[in-house]
Amino acid sequence: MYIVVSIVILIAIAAGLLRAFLGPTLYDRVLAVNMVGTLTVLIVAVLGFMTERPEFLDIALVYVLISFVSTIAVLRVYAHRNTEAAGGTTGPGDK
Amino acid sequence: MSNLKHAFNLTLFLFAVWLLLSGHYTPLMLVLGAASTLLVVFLAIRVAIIDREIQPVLLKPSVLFYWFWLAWEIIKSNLDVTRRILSPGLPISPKIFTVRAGQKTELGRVTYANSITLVPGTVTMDIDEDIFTVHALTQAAAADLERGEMNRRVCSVENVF
Amino acid sequence: MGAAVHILSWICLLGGACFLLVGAIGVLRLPDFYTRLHAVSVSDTMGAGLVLAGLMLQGGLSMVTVKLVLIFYFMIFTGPTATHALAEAALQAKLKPVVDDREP
Amino acid sequence: MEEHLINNVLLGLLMMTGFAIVRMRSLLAVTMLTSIYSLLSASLFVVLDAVDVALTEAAIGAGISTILMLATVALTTDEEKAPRHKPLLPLFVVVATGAALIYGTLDMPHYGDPMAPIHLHVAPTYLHVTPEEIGVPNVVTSVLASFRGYDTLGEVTVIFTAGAGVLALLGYRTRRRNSQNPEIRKMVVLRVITKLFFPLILLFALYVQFHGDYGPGGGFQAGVIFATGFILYALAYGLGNVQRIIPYRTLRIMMVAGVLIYIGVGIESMLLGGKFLEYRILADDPVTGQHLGIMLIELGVGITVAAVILIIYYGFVSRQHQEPPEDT
Repeated sequence: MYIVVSIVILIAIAAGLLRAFLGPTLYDRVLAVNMVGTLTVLIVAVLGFMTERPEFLDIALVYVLISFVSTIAVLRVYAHRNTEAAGGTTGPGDK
Repeated sequence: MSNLKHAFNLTLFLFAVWLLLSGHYTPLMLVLGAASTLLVVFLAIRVAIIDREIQPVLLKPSVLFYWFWLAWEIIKSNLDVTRRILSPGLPISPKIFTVRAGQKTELGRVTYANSITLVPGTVTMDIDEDIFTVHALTQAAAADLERGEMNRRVCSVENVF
Repeated sequence: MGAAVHILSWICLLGGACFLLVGAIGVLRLPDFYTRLHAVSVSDTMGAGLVLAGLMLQGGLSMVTVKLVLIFYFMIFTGPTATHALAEAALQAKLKPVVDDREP
Repeated sequence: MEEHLINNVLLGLLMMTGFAIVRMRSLLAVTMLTSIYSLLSASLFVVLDAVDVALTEAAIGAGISTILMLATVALTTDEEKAPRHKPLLPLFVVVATGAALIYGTLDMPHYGDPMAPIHLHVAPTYLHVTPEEIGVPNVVTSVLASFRGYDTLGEVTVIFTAGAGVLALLGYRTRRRNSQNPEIRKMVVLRVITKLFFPLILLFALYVQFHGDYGPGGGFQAGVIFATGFILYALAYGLGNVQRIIPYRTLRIMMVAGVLIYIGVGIESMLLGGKFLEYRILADDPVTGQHLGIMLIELGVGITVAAVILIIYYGFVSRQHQEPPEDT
């Protein structure tokens, strides 16, 4: 049964990946990375149970913290040149 | 004086977290845990973030009650957003509006802002003192927030902090 | 204990998986960045919450559950903070949202 | 069976990400995708049971290297230059090399084959000897810190050299306190949440540091997580405020101290009549000695790694939002 949940999470990761490919703005990509981060935490936890080694949860804990910090870092590092990052793209987000 | 109390509370809280995480209760590990806790508290004092905002306030009854209320709100709006995402016509009506936050402290405002964001359907986009700019997925979600029940509840919980 | 908890945990896990899927569909389907934030919200709250709850039921009263609770606690605080920071950054970058002006 | 399925799906996703990285011209987008790539490969390591590697990949690949790559891109440009020539020759080279490598794998033992040479040579000894002589449940830690202590000393020296190199190249400048920065004053949510999480991240780093004997973890990962805590603080309150707590001076001392602790343990064991890094001599009971030695060198590793990462971060970020240096 864990396998079903893992596969669903993988499908969701694929969707996030697609969003990261498509963009169209930097923010969509950061959103996608953030989402994939959360999903990775979940898949690590589920896989830990599936392979009966729940000590994997330490890794999941590290992920939560790290992916949060890197999301914030992306936004802060680019705070000063935001206009370029959002502009110049065409997509549904800009209409 | 009260700073000392906060530092003491933080020490207790961190050591409890260590004990929960560790699972190895040999004398060596306990000593290392105590040393780690003290080091972290020392660093926290150095960065001067020891104040009442750092208090682990989760377990007081009224705060707990707020969490349950919030959880129920989250479940309701999750079902609503899910329905809208899945229906073929994509019945959404995005809206941007402002709400006024009645909280006095920063922690109170952050609790309110994060509660708004946690509930699917509304996201806090900008905070300017007590004016929040909020993006809502639907007019209904916006109207729900504008009724101000969440604001009132956070305000009443705020006094406990 | 036993069978009932087991079934309940599977209900949680599968329900969580459904909400994760909904979030994924939403991220692909919704028209602009700001609306997609709400889809991520769905998978971050209900999706992650239910999956973790299901695992907690499997773990019982143990170390594992403590760690799952910590993960959940971290997620509840970091999730909205990241989402808010993202929305704020996009707003300051003057990324135009799709707004529906019709009255409800 | 189930694990194979998940492996293959993950490999497929990794390949998709790889192609997308090659196709994209925006370096920002590429950075985002490499972060996803790291997350995916860390999941793959989890499926392969390589817990310690997964933890490292999570902390370094998805966290620190994303942050440092962003800092680099921020110092240069956002767009990759269009190639000046047709990519036919490079494509040929890559395809030929790839084909050769795949041809090479045909002779390799199958994944998980117990008769593969790698499982017959030293690995069984490590597995057998670890419980009796070292008494550490996590074999990875005993291999890393004890059996291959020299190797790890080399790695720490490499990290130390990297820190020294960044110091030499970028130099350092201390920021004045910039708490008045209006942009920083605005981010209420981030500041309050950072206040809540900063102590927890540091405590968690120390937990990873000291539980490396029992589960995934150890000095490398702990150092990175520790540094991440300070980076989060810098992001929320400005670099100047962090430099007030851990100035360059302290970091330089920490960077050297870590390596010295490591070497010092080695020399101490020589003074006591053993070989360099022969831990069992450190205490009356050999197992206790091993334990003590591993703990100390892991501590040294953690201190150096944390210091070097913060030095690199300071070096990159203090160059941003600032006038170009005098020499331009």
